[in-house]
This record gives sequence, C-alpha cells and structure tokens, in this order.
Amino acid sequence: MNWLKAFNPSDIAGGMKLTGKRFRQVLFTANRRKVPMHFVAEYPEVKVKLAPRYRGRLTMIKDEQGEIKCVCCLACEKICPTQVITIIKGKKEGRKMPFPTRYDFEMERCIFCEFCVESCGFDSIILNHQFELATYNREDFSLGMEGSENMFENSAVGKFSVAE
Amino acid sequence: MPMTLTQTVVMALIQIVVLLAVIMAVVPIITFAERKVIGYVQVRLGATRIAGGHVGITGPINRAMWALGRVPVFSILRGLPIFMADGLKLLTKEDVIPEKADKLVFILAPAICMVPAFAVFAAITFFPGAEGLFTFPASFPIVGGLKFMGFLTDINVGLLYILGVASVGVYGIVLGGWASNSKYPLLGGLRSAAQIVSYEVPLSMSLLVPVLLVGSLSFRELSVKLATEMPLVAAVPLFLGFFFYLTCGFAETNRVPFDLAEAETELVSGFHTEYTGMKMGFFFLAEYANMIVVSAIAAAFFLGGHYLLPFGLQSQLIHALGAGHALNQPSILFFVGKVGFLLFVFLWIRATLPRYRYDQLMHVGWKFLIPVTLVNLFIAAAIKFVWM
Amino acid sequence: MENLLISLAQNLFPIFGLLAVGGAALMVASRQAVHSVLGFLFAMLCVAGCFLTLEAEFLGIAQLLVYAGGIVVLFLFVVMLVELTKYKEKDIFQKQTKVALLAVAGGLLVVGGALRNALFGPAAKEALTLRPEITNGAVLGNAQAVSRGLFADFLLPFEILSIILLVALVGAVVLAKTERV
Amino acid sequence: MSVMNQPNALEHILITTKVEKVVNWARASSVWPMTFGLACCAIEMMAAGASKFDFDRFGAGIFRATPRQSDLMIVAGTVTYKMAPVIKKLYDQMPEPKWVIAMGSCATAGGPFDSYHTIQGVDKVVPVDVYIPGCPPRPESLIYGFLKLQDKIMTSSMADKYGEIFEAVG
Repeated sequence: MNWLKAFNPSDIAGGMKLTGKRFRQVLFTANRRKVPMHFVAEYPEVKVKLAPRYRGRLTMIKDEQGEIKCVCCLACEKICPTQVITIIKGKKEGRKMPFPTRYDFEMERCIFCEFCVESCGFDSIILNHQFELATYNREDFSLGMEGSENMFENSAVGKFSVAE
Repeated sequence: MPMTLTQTVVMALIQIVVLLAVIMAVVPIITFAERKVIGYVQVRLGATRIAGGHVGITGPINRAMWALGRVPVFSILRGLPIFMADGLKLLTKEDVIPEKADKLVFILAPAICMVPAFAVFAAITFFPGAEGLFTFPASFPIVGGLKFMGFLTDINVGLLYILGVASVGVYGIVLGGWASNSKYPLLGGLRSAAQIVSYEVPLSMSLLVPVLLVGSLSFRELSVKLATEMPLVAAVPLFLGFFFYLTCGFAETNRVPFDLAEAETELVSGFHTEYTGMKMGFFFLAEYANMIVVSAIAAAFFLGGHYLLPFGLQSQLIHALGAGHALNQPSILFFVGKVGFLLFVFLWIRATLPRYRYDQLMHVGWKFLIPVTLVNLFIAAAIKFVWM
Repeated sequence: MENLLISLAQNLFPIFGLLAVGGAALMVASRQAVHSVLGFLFAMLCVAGCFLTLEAEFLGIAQLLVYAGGIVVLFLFVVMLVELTKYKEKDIFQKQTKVALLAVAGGLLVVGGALRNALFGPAAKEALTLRPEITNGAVLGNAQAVSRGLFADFLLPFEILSIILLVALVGAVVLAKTERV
Repeated sequence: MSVMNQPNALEHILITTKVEKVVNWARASSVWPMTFGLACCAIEMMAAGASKFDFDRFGAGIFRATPRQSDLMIVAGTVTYKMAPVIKKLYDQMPEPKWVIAMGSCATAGGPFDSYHTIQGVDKVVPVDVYIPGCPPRPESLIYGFLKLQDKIMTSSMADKYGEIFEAVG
C-alpha cells in the first residue's frame, strides 16, 4: 500500500493551502513589494542593482587630463586566458609613455574573469557594470579603438568604449 | 408552442453557434489564466507584457506603475492580449507533417480529439429554466418569438451521452501518437489510452451516485432534483463522490498530476510531439474544452448547479426558508461561478502537485478508486433505500 | 425548405445505415490495420446513429460507450502493439482469402435466413413494429424500459450471460498467466 | 514577371503591411523557447525562467520540450562537435518562423575552448539572430537579448526572410 501514501489527502491539502496562500498574497496585495518572498526582478522598467564587484564590459580609464591611462605594458594581453586583447604599441605627440594606437577587445570570446584588471599596474582598465551587451551581429563585438567612431560613448551594444 | 422543423433546426443552429463562440472565447482565456494563476502561486507575475509594451503606448504607464511598485486591479489584465497572440502565432506557424507519418490519420487525429470535446456541450444544461434566457422579437426572421434556452438539447440519457461521446476523444490521442511514426508519441498515446480507459470506470461509478439518488439520466432533471430534493444524509455520498469524480476527471483530461500522456521528463511531449502549429492547438483546445466539461458536470451534479448550496444542501435551505425566498432562486451566475472555481482548482492543483508515476496512477485507479467508488455507490443505494 | 428537412429527417436511418456499411467496407478493404480500425469505429458510430434515429437513445449511447469507447480501443491497442509488417500482413491475409470467403458465405446464409424469417416470417409484424409502449412510453423513459427488461423480465438469462462473461474473463487471465510462466 | 523585377516589388505584392504588423506582433508576443541547455549557461536560462526573473512576463514562459512546437532556440552553452549535428537537426525540426539566440561566450564564439572539440560559435551550424556575451550572462542580459529579439521580430518583414526564395523563383 506504499503507493497510497502519494495520495494522502492531508498532504495534498497542505500543499494546496500553501500555494493558495501565495496566490492570495500576490493577488490581493496592492503593493507588490510588501508580499513576503516576492523577489521578482523588475528589470526592463527598474534598473538592476548590481553588486559593486560585478564584472561587465572592459573599459579604459582616462586620467584628469582626459588622457588614456594605458601605457601598453601588455600585461593584460599576456594574462588573458582567452586571448581577446590585442594591443598595438604606438607613440603620441606630447606623451612620454607609449600610447595604444590600437587596443582590440573581442568581447564575443571574453569570459569576464577580470584577470586583465588585476594584472594592470596602472589602473588603466576596469570591467564596468554594463551587462546589456546583446547584438544582432557578431562583428559588433570586436570593434577596436579604430573601428568605432563613437568609442567614447556608453553605447548599449558591444562597441569598445572608455569610461567616464 | 408549435414549431416547424425549419424553426427547430435554425434555432438549434443559432444556439450551437453561440455556444461554440462562447467556448472558443473562453478556452484561450483559460490558457491565459493558467499562466497568471501559476505565476501568482509561484510568487511571480506571469504574463504582464506584450511585445512593444515597454516602448509603445502603454510603455510610460507600465514603467510608472513598476516604479511605484503597485499593482492596480486592471494590471491583472495587462498581458491579456497574449492569448490572442498565442492563437494567431499558432495559426501562422509552418505546418509540418513528418515524411514517414501516416498522413491521413495524422491530419484526422486532432479533429477526432476536438469534435467530441465540443459535441459534449450539446447535452450540458447551463440554465434549466423552461422560460429560457431571452426571447427573440417577433419581427425576427424564421425564429421570431422563440425562446433562447439555457441548453442546447435535453435528451433523456444526457449523462450517458456525455460519457459516451467523451470516450471517443481518446482515439484522437491514440491515433495521433500512432500516426506520428515516432517512439515517444506512440508511448504517450498508449499511456494516455490506458489511463483514460481505466479511469472511465471509477468516473462512471462516482457519477452513478447522483443518478441513483435521482433515478434519471437527463442532465436537467438530475441537476435540479439533486439540488432541491435530497435528504440531508445524501450529502455524504455526494461529498465523497465529488472528490473521486474530480480525481478521475483530472486523469480523464490528462491534466497534472496525471499528465502522463505528455510527461515532458519522460516522453518529450507525449502524443503531440510531432504536431506543429494549429494541429497542436486543436489538441490544446480539446484538452481545455474537456476541462470545462468536467467542471460543468461536477458543478451541476455535486456542487448544486445553478442553486446556491452544494451537495444537495439546498433542499435543507428550501425547507428552512421556503421555496419563494431569494436565496432559493436558481441563477446562471451560480453555475458559471462554480464552473469557474473548478477551473481555477484545475490550475491550482497543477501549480501544486508533482506528476505521479505511472504505476502509482494505475494502482490508485484499479486498487483504490474502483473499490472505494463501489462502496460509495452502496452507501448511496442504502440512503436511497432507507431515506427516500 | 421545410419539406426538404422533413424528408431528410425521415431518411436519417438509411443514411446512417449506408454510412455504416461504407465504414465496414473500408474496414475490410484497407490494407493498413489501423485504417481498418478507423473504419470499424466509423461503422460503430453510424450504428449508434441508427439506434438514435429509431428513438432508442439508451441503446445508441450504450453502443457508443461500449463499442466505440471500449472495445475498439482494445482493438486499436492490439493492432498497434502487434505491429504487423506489410509482408506479414500480406501473408496472413492472402492465404486466408479462400477460407474467409467460405466463412462469409456460410455466415451470409445464416443471416439471410434469419432476415427472411424476420421480414417475411409469421412474427414479422410484431418484430418490425416499434412498440411505443416499451421503447418510448409516455411514462417510462428509454433507460427505464431497458433496465426493466434486463433486471425484471429477463433476469435469469442476464445473470447466466454475466456468468459466462465471468468465465471468459477468468479463462483469459489463466491463458495469459500460463504463457508467461 | 515584369512586376517582380521592379524594386521593392515583393513588399507590394506579397504583403499588406498592416496584416504583417499584426502577425509580427503576435509572433513577438508569444515566443515559446525550447527546453535546450548545453552547459552552465543553461543554469542562468533556468534562473531566467524561474520566480525571480520570470521569463513568463514577456509571454515566453512556455518552455516546450519538443522542437516542433517551439519558436526560439536558446543555445545556452558550449557547442561541441559531437553536439553540433544534434543542434542542426533540432533546428531543422523547428517549424518556420524560428529564431536562435546564442547565449554566452561559448555559443557566440567558442569562449575559452579554442580547441579541437568545440565549434567556434554556433553560427557555423545554425543562423543566429541575437548574440549575448557573458560567461555566463546574467538573466537580465538574457532578457535584454530577448527584448532585442522581440524588436527584431517586430520590425522584420516576410520579404526580408523569403525574398531570396521568391527572387529565385520569379
């Protein structure tokens, strides 16, 4: 008679009582945030609260003069486990340190491990809090500094940008 | 009044069209309600947003409401157009017929499933009054001056008709599973057929309790007399029979927790694995129409139909207050409300219980429900013998 | 319009009868076993329709419930589970044709004799009249008439029949058991 | 024939735009994804379907188990060479119109597995509509990608999708 245990009416009634309670709470409570155990993320309308250490898209940081801090030490390129960073060293007038003429970041392959940021000795890159990165084309992910015109904008898609 | 045959036929056609329209409108709304109810039970919101609802006309309202964190009453209906979207999408989907499938049977199966599910409604009495719901004005062509009744027809073996016609629906499932020429649909179809055939016995036996108590098979007579002419003790077998009937009804309609015909963890999607688009939609329609039928029968025979109190207790109220009292008047609203509540119970159970194993299902069907419904039938017979 | 409908209503019995014969023909003629079952189902539904046109609602619905709802499902089960391949089917059916023809001829003789007796025999008048006092009486409903016949007038044959069915049931169980052990 | 050769002839002949808008709206509002997880991204996909992120809000909560009834394949996880034919088969079994979301770095570009066993992006096997980077992406990222897909469906036209076929015929 073991099979009859699965049909114990009091068990079923207990379960239905619980689910009915939840249903009642959500249906009749005008302010949704007062419903216990109600954690619905209200994402598209309400902004997401991210943890401070959330790792989003790779971003370059500028100093007070508006100059890119990167000095092309290639530490990030070397440590990157998926090898998505490619830096081409170059010179810029009026700047002693090397300047990245090209800093390619193929986001399609990036696993957002933050090794590059940890390895950076000059605090010149961070992973920002941007997570809305979906695109229609794969090419949109791998735009370097040269490829994009609006690289200083905080664009929604995976183009490379420099933080504010 | 004397009615010609033409008038009879035209009147029946009008009633059929109205009934079909109502069912066709109600069934998609149930699918939407299913999403909402299950969502609320799982402490989430269910379908609230249609495509473009974030940026379109309703976008600012939506965003403001979310920012306030308040759910106004009409927000329950915010995702309502989704049921139309579902239907339209299914209609415009590509229609795939597998190459090795038996094409004739493959196309026929959803129709075989759906036609009985809708034909059953012919014998269901929604409102038993002889005065009808309204009367056509005399100027109306052909049917002028005739009454629009609350039922399509009232044959004297209405209950048997419902059971018989509903039992034909199982062919749609079995043949659909077989015609797909695929393993999982075949297994699902066989499971479903075995399940439905074995649960038909306790289902019929629990329905025999009201039949025995009243001594008639006509739907209208049954539902009226069950509510108004029962002794107090008759509530006992009716109460038990209601739960047995509901259990069997869940199994008959292939609903959770007895949805072994489409057990997703075992059989992909069961008998309609290979069906696409509106063919699959027909199976859906049939399932939900069957849900309405099961709820309507339960409401009419066990829950007092269009009277207020369930389980034959209305007769006590009539005894206490007199037949003329307002609480003793039948109303179609009571019936619709009861059917609606039972449909809600269907969804509620779906959101609560996990699926049973197949052996548990069969054990319960043959070793528990059949003997117990037999005992219940004996109780009813004893009551009929002693008290009535 | 009115006349058309009336004539249609009066001729429902032959219409259903012809459809039933068509279903039966489909059952015999089709090569695919499941199609045969479908034809059988159709024939059964049409026979139920015939009963309904004769105002024997209970019999019609019982036909629907028992044959269409129960027995044909079992047939379908067997056909689907046995899964005859086409060659096997051909083998069985082709070899049995002569025997089948003989059997059908014999059956036709018997049925024809019975029909001749019923149509032209001495009891024809009584058999062909729908007896309204039984089938569609003013007081008794259809189901009551049938149940009175089963449980009051012909109780002994009914019980004997049920015992025979029980014996058949037990026999089937015994046969199935021995096969497995 | 002559009409077909005119520019934009397809739009004029084939489609009344209002009907197309309604159909597109219906398709975008009821996208049924397929239960289809390959690796760790599937966990995030399940999270997106569960109580907190609630994919059902967008009308996409009905995860169908069979490809015959689903509109959207969320390729959530690493696509190995062994799995690729299966994905292709499942994609072919889905009825038109159908969409694919490549979720996560692995499905988008192979991710960290730049080696002999992993296909470098699922778009080598099936056409992808929306790419979502991340390892794995947050459920919100998936929802954002899904909203982008909805936008794509809403603005799509049948002429775009079937233009090649009709041009080949005409």
